[in-house]
Formats: sequence, structure tokens, C-alpha cells
Amino acid sequence: MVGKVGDGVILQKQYLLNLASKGERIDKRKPDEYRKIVVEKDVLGKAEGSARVKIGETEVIVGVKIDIGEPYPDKPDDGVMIVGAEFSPVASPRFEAGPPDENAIELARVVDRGIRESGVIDTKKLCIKKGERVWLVNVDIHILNHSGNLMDAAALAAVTALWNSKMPELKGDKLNYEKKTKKLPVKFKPITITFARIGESLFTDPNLDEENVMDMRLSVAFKDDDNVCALQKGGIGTLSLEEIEKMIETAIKKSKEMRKLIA
Amino acid sequence: MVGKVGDGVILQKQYLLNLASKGERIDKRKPDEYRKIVVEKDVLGKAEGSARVKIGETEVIVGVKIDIGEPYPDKPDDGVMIVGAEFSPVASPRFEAGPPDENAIELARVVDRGIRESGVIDTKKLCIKKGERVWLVNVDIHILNHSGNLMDAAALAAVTALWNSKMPELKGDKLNYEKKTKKLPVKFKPITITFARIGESLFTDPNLDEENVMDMRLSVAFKDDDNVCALQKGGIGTLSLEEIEKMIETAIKKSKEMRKLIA
Amino acid sequence: MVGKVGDGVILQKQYLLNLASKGERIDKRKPDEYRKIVVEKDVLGKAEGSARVKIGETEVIVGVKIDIGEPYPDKPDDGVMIVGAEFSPVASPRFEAGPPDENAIELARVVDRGIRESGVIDTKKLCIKKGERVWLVNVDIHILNHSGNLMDAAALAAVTALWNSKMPELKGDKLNYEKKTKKLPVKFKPITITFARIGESLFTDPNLDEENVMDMRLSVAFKDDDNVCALQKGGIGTLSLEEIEKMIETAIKKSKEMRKLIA
Amino acid sequence: MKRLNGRKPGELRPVVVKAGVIEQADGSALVSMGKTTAVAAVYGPAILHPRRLQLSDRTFLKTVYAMAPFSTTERVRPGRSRRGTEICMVTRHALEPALFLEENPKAGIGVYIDILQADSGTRTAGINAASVALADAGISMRDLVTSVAVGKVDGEYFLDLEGEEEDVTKCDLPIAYMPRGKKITLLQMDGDMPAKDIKELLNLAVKGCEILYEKQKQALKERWLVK
Amino acid sequence: MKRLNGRKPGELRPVVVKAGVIEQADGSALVSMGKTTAVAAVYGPAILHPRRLQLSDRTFLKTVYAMAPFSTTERVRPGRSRRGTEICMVTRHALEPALFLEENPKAGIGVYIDILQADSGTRTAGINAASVALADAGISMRDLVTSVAVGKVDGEYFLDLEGEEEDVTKCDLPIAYMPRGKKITLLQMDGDMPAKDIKELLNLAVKGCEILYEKQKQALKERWLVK
Amino acid sequence: MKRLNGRKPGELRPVVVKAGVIEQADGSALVSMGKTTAVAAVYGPAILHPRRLQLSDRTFLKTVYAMAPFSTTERVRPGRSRRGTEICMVTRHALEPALFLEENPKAGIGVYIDILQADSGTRTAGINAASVALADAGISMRDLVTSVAVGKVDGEYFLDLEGEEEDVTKCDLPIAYMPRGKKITLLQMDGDMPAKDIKELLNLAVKGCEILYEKQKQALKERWLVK
Repeated sequence: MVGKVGDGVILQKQYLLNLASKGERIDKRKPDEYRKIVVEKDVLGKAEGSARVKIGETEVIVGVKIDIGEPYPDKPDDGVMIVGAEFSPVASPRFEAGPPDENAIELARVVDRGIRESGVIDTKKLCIKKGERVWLVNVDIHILNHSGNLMDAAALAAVTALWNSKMPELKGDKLNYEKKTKKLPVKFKPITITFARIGESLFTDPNLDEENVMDMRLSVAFKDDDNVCALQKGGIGTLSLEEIEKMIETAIKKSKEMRKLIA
Repeated sequence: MVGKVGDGVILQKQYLLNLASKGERIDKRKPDEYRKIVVEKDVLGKAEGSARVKIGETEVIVGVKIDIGEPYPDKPDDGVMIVGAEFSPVASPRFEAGPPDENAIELARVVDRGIRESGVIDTKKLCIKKGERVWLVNVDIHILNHSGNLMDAAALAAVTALWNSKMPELKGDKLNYEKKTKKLPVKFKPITITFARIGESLFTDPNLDEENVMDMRLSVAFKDDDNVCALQKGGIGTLSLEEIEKMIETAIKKSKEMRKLIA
Repeated sequence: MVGKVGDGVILQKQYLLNLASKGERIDKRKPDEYRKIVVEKDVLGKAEGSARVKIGETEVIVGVKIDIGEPYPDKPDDGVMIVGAEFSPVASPRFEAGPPDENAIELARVVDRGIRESGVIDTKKLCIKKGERVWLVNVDIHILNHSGNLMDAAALAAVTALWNSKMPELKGDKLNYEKKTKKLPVKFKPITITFARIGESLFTDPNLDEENVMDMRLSVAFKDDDNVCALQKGGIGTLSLEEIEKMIETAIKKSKEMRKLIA
Repeated sequence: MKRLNGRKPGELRPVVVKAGVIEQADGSALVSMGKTTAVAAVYGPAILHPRRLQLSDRTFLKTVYAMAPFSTTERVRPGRSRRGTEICMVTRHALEPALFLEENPKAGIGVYIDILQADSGTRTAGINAASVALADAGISMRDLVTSVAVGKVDGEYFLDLEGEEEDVTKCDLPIAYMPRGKKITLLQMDGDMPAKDIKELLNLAVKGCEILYEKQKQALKERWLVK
Repeated sequence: MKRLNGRKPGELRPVVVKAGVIEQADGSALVSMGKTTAVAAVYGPAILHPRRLQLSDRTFLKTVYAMAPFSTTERVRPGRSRRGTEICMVTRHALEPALFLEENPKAGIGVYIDILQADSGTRTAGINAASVALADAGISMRDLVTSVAVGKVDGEYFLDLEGEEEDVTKCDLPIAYMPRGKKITLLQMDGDMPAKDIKELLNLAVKGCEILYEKQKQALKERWLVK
Repeated sequence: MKRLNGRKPGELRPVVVKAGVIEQADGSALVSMGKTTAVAAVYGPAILHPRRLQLSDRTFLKTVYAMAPFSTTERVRPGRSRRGTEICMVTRHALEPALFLEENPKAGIGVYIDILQADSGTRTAGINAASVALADAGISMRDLVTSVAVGKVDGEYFLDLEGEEEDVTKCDLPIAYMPRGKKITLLQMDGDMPAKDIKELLNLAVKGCEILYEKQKQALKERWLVK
């Protein structure tokens, strides 16, 4: 609703492109360098699992709520995981209260697929009674400060929160949230690494200024065994096969470092 | 959609403020005087209880529909009461068809709390089978003419309608709306008294002109034993402790008079 | 969203009115002549019944999906039929994605009533277990090209699709859509004939140019026994009793011809 | 089948028409037909906001039809329904022919109809009320619009269907009608009926409208002669 | 009934107030009252878009209050609720008296409140956070707005209700208060309480607000003296 | 696993491309890939209304992707879904690089895609149809955009996944591609796949796109040489 006029946006773009042509960045980082990353777990009292991740000024909180529900008809003995993302207006004047916009939906769906399709959660262990009752795992991403590269921050916070989630006690039909029994069955720690292209340069961990002038974004997610578990191109730029290859190579290395932050 | 231009609104405000500085009102009423109140019960053929209340030109109809539903999980042996309010566009060019606006929601929620929290309805008597089936009491407020002080008119109509509601017959699983069995278990008749402040003066029962220039509104609801069962400040003005005390005192007296209108 | 400016709309209107005053039409058709009608059945692989109807350039696809659901409480042993219509933005720059507009709703409701109220489907035969489970027949109208007279095209496609629908196999609780068992119990083939009035002339099967200048539209639907099963006036023009009588007479004849196209 | 309350086949339900029932509105009316009650309010004509709704060649006529939650035995859930959307549309089409909308481009008139009690014939009662409300607002009209539904039960033509009659009729045929020019402005029908019956049914409906027309005019007279 | 965590009847929960927690915002604050945590961000004042929201005589103040899905034991479904709509409204009414909105017509200020953790008193924690965030944004104010709820349990007046206390209290009475002018800007109550108790409860609430006021001022000092 | 219908791993499903299927549209196309059928219509470029959607530096490209209710075995409920919103977005990003949007600021182009039948690969079929529809509308383009998905089943790379293949593949990797400049405009993937396989899969997908490209060009030739 309340926005600032984009004075100097064009000048800023030219400046960042000039820097990029020399492989340089506005905050002096190397092309593959991340801003400072801080990971905290168990930051919310009412959630079964939670984490706060800061990458530079970007700040994301993820809360995991575990409930009981019905399985999908085509997967009667699998638990259900749902990832949601809300761009709270708290985080940026560009966000509005209301139904999630396409950026929030993309964020949630990419994090969701990165976790779901690689088999991170052992959903078979989340079946209570086949076809009738299964555990329902809600992963909610809450953006507190948007200063670029929400994708990596959200993915890291989601995996950290899941990795530390504990199941509430099930007594007959009722859940006792006061008593936690065992850990949620999480098998891997997938890590997402995002690149932005500015001019001809590819930079990891774009900050907000860089995102505003980039023409293309690529997110690559890896499992612990270095297999790729997700790719997602964003933006209206194009990609060559060579660029994709190069980014995957760089991203494998960065993902190994980042995975150590999850405990 | 179709609105009239606010010619003379500023002049009108000055005029009302001048009057108020002398403790006078545009329609010659005394500060604590209500417009003429007319209460009619059983005005709707298809509802289990109903009432029409006119306060001056303000006119409100309330219909009570009784059905069967599930109890809330945390109150398995309590019946459920839901108050809704719709500002029909019939009542004022300022109302629009669509989801209820914040004024309608406030109206419904204040009437709802005034009835619910003071224990007006004996919800334990509305349990049919614990945890499974309870009586569902829908109280719908319908504004026919908005000429100020909807709050008191709606609250009075709601309590009158509830006080005169009769339960449909329950035969096995089915409701027979043609045959009414006994009265809805209503214990008290809470009464809401509303004040508006114009300048330094506090007036009960503001009419629409007064509401348009008031800076603060306070509604106070009382049970039959003169206990306060609800307070709600409206508007962007402020209140002193002395003003609150004074209004509560006045309101107790007015509520006793108004309660006699419910039969 | 993207619209063309209405250059020449007024000239066009005058031209069509001049023609109409001589009983002539822009495309040389006789007053009661339809454009070329093409009916194809079984055009969709995933639907239980389907049809594509072209009337001139107007093109409509109808798909019938059959599922299991609950009956309406007041008709516990009747199957349920629901007709929906979406004006896909593909079909016309005037259509927008979003909730169906009033024209789409009217189209769906008129087709729905034409089928429902005349007893076309033997809904008693669609009951599986009284009060609990019945067959649910979804008839979805999809407009591919809107070049006038959607009503007749949609009605014809709906009846053709229903006439050729086959029920999926029901095994215990589950539906097997791969195996079809028997035909949907359809008893009649109601046919809708639509007239538009331009000036003083009544024309069947208005094309889009004619619809843009008409002041009144009347749709008449007939069962196989020539009984009227639906009437619907559209537009802001008026009708005389004589005009109604005349249109019904013409429409009976046209409906007999059109019914032969359903096989 | 005997009619409810001993009515004759060609008889209307008890009708009440009252003009000027909503003080805030520019025009208003209440119409009861038996146990069906409709209230209509008219606001305008006034300059229309937001501007993008303004029409360059005529007044924008907005019609809203809504059933109060307590109007039927089963509570009506508030919010839009497909049925309500269609009724808004046919109501607008029924009223427009009576108005001189081309005289006031860029303006808007709002016609709001609330059904307080529903027992068959809510759209017809709503149109009857709206028409009187428009006249009560002093908006110039070619004629009043008057509306009623007819059907056929046990071989007899029934005027102004009510309650269970609607469940057993072979067809339900509502019309709206402008008596002065003998013009039909709304026509809908569903059921199963030979063409020749349609003619008879329309004649009966027109007769009903003519009676209602007198009651509408009477209500306006009472409203404006008294004051 | 003994209070949770050995609190005395007139004692607040442990309170944390921090200004400047959202880098992107023009002003922001975090307020924890026991296990309830609210974050508020302020954007503006800036020229308001779309223009139709602009007010000719004052700044448009938009308040949004939302509970994070993971803030309570039962997950909160995202989207609007009637409760949330009412809280937005009373929050706006509680904050407006502290601002000079008439000085900046056509502008807009956005106040966004997120409840990260909920354990009673979310509207009061939200108002406390919003007030500090407005000051942190450098928006001129008549006074800070400070807010707390009071109740009566087992015959004793309890300040700043928490968790189960809210289920057993005879009434729940939140206020918002501007200490400098001793003015109440929010007042709600439901329950069942003699009029004389209301007076005592208001006095207790005002005392609580005065303590919170010091913590709010301290947080702003820490934020702005350090830098 | 043997492929359905005796297909070879590197073989496309039977492909049908037809330009000019919607008479009312400025451009249109139908693309079938096996049992998946997409229809695309293009309207514009035209001056964009409402004005607030106009962009000062480029044409506004609107993409709408919708599955018809009868397109799948389980009926699709009409209305927005999160999946649909994401597909609209990646489709727009896949098409924009082919267009000269900066040449026509304040205009709008609408690209509407309907999936009539769905059996894997609806987003790729939709992009193929949209690209032909844009060319059919006479909108100048850098190149056609062509799209296909690849996967790995039982150790073999499969081109253009279909039906059950999508359930058993180790990964699902759709791309969109502009053959002239060898540029990828859409890239998504989920599953579990060593990095070296990704390279092979991309090569296979590019080969598939080159075949589709010829069919797209052929369809445009047939449409425009005949006339």
C-alpha cells in the first residue's frame, strides 16, 4: 500500500551492471560468497519444530505444526506434508495482506518440492491407520525481513525446523501437545543454493539490490549425497547449458558448507 | 455505489458542536434521553424467534434460526450460538452488498460477546449428545434503516428474539420446524446503552447526525442484576476514567427502563 | 483485459437495423435459418461423456464427469446433476479468468433447468444407497469460440454428451474409470431454440453481430413430445403475447430438425 | 388438489403493498404476497462512483437481490449464490424497460431488494416492490412493472403459486408485465407443458398482474396523498 | 488460584521491548509479554496508492493484525477472520489519538503487526509493539500508547492475564492508555462484573500501563542512543 | 520398464500442432502431445485497461493457464490453485524472452491456455501452443519457444513423459527452449538425480525441442500458405 518512489533505480542498475562486468558486487562479496548466515533452532514455544535463519539482513522464521488428518486417496498409507509461505506485510512495503501472491506461492512450492520429491520425510512412518488417519505436517514459512535470497533462507529454515521437530503424544483420539514423544522421521538435509545473473556474471546469494536488477535466477537443491533434488529457474532471462553446468558445480560445494549449519 | 456528496457536512459539524457546548442536541432531546423505542416480537414466520426494534427511525430485525450441529472440540457439551450481522444495502447508500465490513463485524461481535460471555443462554441445556450433536442457535441481525445507534437497537432486538425463541421438535435425526416444543433456555436480558461524545458532552442514543460528528462512542451492557457484561469503545477519541465512571452510572438507570420493553 | 475499441459499432447497428426492417440478415440467412451445425460425440478421453458442437463459428465442448457423492437431504434417493459453465478467456477477449460472470451463470442455469425440470435424467436410477450415496453427474460447459447463440450450442452439446455418457464401474467403495459398465439413464433429448429481436424482426440463431445489437432474446426448449420444458427471456427489451406464441410455433419445427443431430 | 387457505385457482394470495418504508432511502416499498415478504430500497439517481462503472450512453442500473438468513426454514447462508446472481440479472432486465435510463448518462441508480420471508415467488414479490420503490423515489417511468408466477396443478391453472404448490406444479412460469403497453419484461419457465397451455398460463398471469397493478398504484397514492 | 510462575496479582509478565528489529521497515519493534510475542513494522508516511484511498483531511492509517500459523497450539489457518478484522479496527482506534494525522493529508502510514507466539494478550502486545514502531519510524506522536488487560480471578484483581487465567477470569478487560494525558484509547470488556469492580480494574490496568510505558521509552532510548 | 505404446526412450509422443483454431482470437493454436491437449489463444497487443496495469517500459504480458474440469480422471474444481498460479508464472517467464515487449509500452497481450485433456506435460504442451498462437497473431518474435519434459526410468533417459511414467521416474525435468539461440527459458526439476545425469537429461530435452520446433514451424506454414 505504502510505497516509496523508485528514485535512482535506473542509476543503481547501471552501477551494479558496471560492477558485474568486472565480476564485482555492491557489497564487495566474491561471486560465490554468501552473506553471514545465522541459524537458530527451537525459537517458537507453540510449534513442534521451528527455526530462525538470517542470511545477511534477510530473516525467515519457519514453524512446524503437527496434527492428525486424512491421507490423500491415492496415497492411503502416507503422511501428509504441506508447505505454506506468507509474505507478511511486516517484511516489506511491497507485501500486502491478502491471499499469497505468485512469489509467495513459488517460494512455498519450491521448498515443498525440494523436501517432498527427494523423500526427506519418511511419510510411511507417518501413517496411523491406513486410508483413515495419518500425521499431517504443516510447515509454515514466515518472512520477517526481505533483503534478498528468500529461497535459500526459507529452505534452510524449513529443513532445520523439520530436523528438530518432535511429535506430540497421541492418546486414543486426542493429541497432547504438552508431551512430545519422538522425533519426526527426517532422513536428509537438502540444501538450496541460489544464483542470480547480473549482466554476464553469476552471483550466489543475491541481496535485494541485486535481485532488483538481475534478469535470471537459478535455485539448485542438493541432498546429502550430492544428488540434485530440485531446480527452479526464475525471471525472464534465458540460460545456456554451460551456465547450468557451471552453477551446479559451484552449488555442490556451497551446499556442503551450508549443511553443517543444521544441527 | 450510489452516494450523495457531503455538502454542508462541515457546517453541520460546527452547528452540532455549538449545541453540544450548551449540552443541547439537534433534535431537542436531553443528553440521556432516548428516541422513541418500539419493540415487536414474533415478526417473522420462518424463524424460531424474531423481533423488530425501532429506535427513532433506526430499524433492526433479528431472526433466530435453530438447527443441529457439532459442538466445538474444546466445549463438547455446550450448544453453539453464532451472531451475524449484515448491513444490507437496503438500509443505507453507504452499505454495499458483499462480505460484511468492519462495522458490521464489530456490531455482530459486540452483540455476540454481550450475550455469550455473560451466560445469557444456558448452553449446557443445548447439548443433545456430548461431543457429537448440539443445538446451534443462529442469531442474524438485519439492518433495515440506519439512523444511528445500531448497537443498542441490535442488542435489544437480539435479546428480545432469543427470549421468545421456541425450539423445533427433534424426532430421531430430524427436525420438525412445524412443531415447536419448548422455549430456548434464556436466563437473562442484557441491555446495551450507548453514548457518543460530541465536544465535551456525552449523549445517549446518538442519531445518525450525531454519529457523523462524534469522536468517541462507548457501549455498556448490563445484566438484570446490574452487573456490567460488556464494554466497547469505538471511534478515535480518548476517554478519561471519570467519563467512564459517569457513563456507567447513567447507563445502569437507562438499562432498567429499557429492559421492561422485553416481554 | 485486452479489448478492442468499438469503432464502427454504431454504424454496424444502423446497418443491421436497416436490414432487419426488410427481414434480412447480415449473413444472408433466412429469419429462421441456423448456421451450419456440426455435432461430434466422444471427443474427450478423460470424460465419461463428451461432445463438441459448432454452430457456425461458435464452438462449445461439454464434458460429463461421473462421481459418487451424497444426495441432497430433501431428495435422499435421487442422484445429483450439476451443470457448470466457464467462459474461458480463450474464447473471447471479453471473458476474464475468475469466478463465472452473470452470463456464464445464466447459461449454466438455463441448461441445467432445461435438463433437470423436464426429467431428462432418471435420477432415481442414480441412487446407490438411499440417503447416503448417489451418483453425481457433473456437466461442464466449456466455450471455445463465442460467435453468438451460445445457449443453443451449449444445450445441444450437453444433451449429446449426456446421451452418450457411460457409467464407470463401481467396485465396493471405489470407482474404476478405466472400465465403463452401462449407459447413463437419459430419457429425452430436449432441444433449445433461441431467437433474437432486431428492430421488429425475430431471427433464430443470432450470430455475435446480431447479439450485439439485439434488444431481446428468447430461448425455448422442447422435449421429444413437443412439450415446452424451458423458457428464458434475456435482454432489456419487452415481449408481446403474440410474439411469444409465434416464436414457440417456429421453434417446435426447428427443434425437430435439430434433435436428429443427436446420435 | 385444493389450494391452501381455500384460494380459488385464479386468485392471488393476500397482497400488501406499502410505499415509503425505509426513511433513509430515496424510495422504498414493502410487498407481501401471502407469507412472502420483500422490501426494496432505491438510492439515486446520483453521480456514479467509482467512475469506471459509469456508462457513456445511459444510467447504470444496479440491482441487488438478497435473501435474509432467517427468511426460510433452512437458514440461508449469507453471500453470493448462482441463483441470486441470475435473479439480479432478470430483475434488472425486468425493470429497465420501464425507465428512461438514456436521459441520465454517467449516473447510477441502486435498487436493493431484501427478502425477509420466503414462501414461493420471491423474485416476483421483489420486482413488485422494486417497481413501487422506483416510483416512490420520483424516478420517471413509462409504467409500473408488476410480476406474478403461474403454474398448473391437477389440470388446473393456478395463479400466484405458494408453498407446496410449487413442488407439485407441472411448470413454474413467472412473468413481469407493464400493463399500460401490454408488454412482458420477464419471462422464465421450467417444467413440462404443451405449447397451448403456455398461452393460457400467460393470459392468467397477465390477469394477475393487472390486479397487482391496482394495488401498486393504490399504495403510491396513499403514500403521496396523505403527506 | 495461584498465578502461574509465582506472579503476584498486580505483577506484569516478564516484558521484553526492542525497537528496530526489521531492517527494511521505517520503524519496527518486538514486544514479548510472557510467552506472547508481537512484532510490528511501520512503513511511511508516504504518498498513498491507489489514490482512491487518499483522505483529503488526514493521513490514512492502515493497521493489519495477523497471527502466524504456528503461533498457537492449534494451527491458525491463514486468511481473514472476524476476530482479526475487529482487532485491526480497535488497534487503529487505539493508535490514532497519539498521531497528528491531520498534518499530512493524502499520505498513508502502514502499521503491520504479526503475532509470532500467542498466550493471551495478543492485541495488547500488538499495540505496545506498534506504538514503539511508530516512534522508531520518527513519526511525531502526542505520546506512546501502552496497553494491557486485567481480570478478576478468585476474588482478586489480576494484571496482565496469561494462559489459563483467561479461561477462569470473571471478566477480560483490555485497555490502551496514553500516560502523559491520562487518556484511555482502547476499552473493551466482556464477562460479568459489578460496576464498582470495573473502577478498580481500570486503576490496576492504568498502573500496569505506566510500568510498560517506562519499558517502551527505555527500548527507544537504547535503540537511538547506541546508534 | 517398457514405454507405453512401444515408444523408444528418446521418442516423442505423437504430436499434433495446429495454428488458427479459435476464430475470435488474434492468434491461436492447438497442441496435442499424446493424450494431452492444450489450446492457446492470444488477444492483443492492444491498449491495456484498466490503466493501472499499464507498464511504462514494456508491454504487459498476461498469461492464464487453466485446466478444464473434465480434463482429468478426477474432475478438476474450477478456480485458482497454487499449482496453476505457479504454472502461469513460469509460462510467462518462458515466453517473455521471445518477445520484443519493450517496443510497445502501455499495451497488453493476453495469452490464455486451456488444458482440454491432461496426461502429463500440460505445462509444456501449453507453452508449445502459446508460442505458436503468438506467432499466429503476427506478434514479432525472436524465436519460437518449444518445450518438453524428460525423466529417468529404470536407468534410461525418457523423453516426453506420459501417464504412469511420471509416477515412476526418478526425476521430472521440464524445459522450454529457443532453438535459434540455444537458450533455455524454463527450467524446473524435482526428484533425486546425480549432477552428471542432469547434463544428459538436458541434452535429450534439447533434442526433443528441436523436433517439436519443426512441427511448430510446419503448422504455421500450413496455416499461412494455404490462406
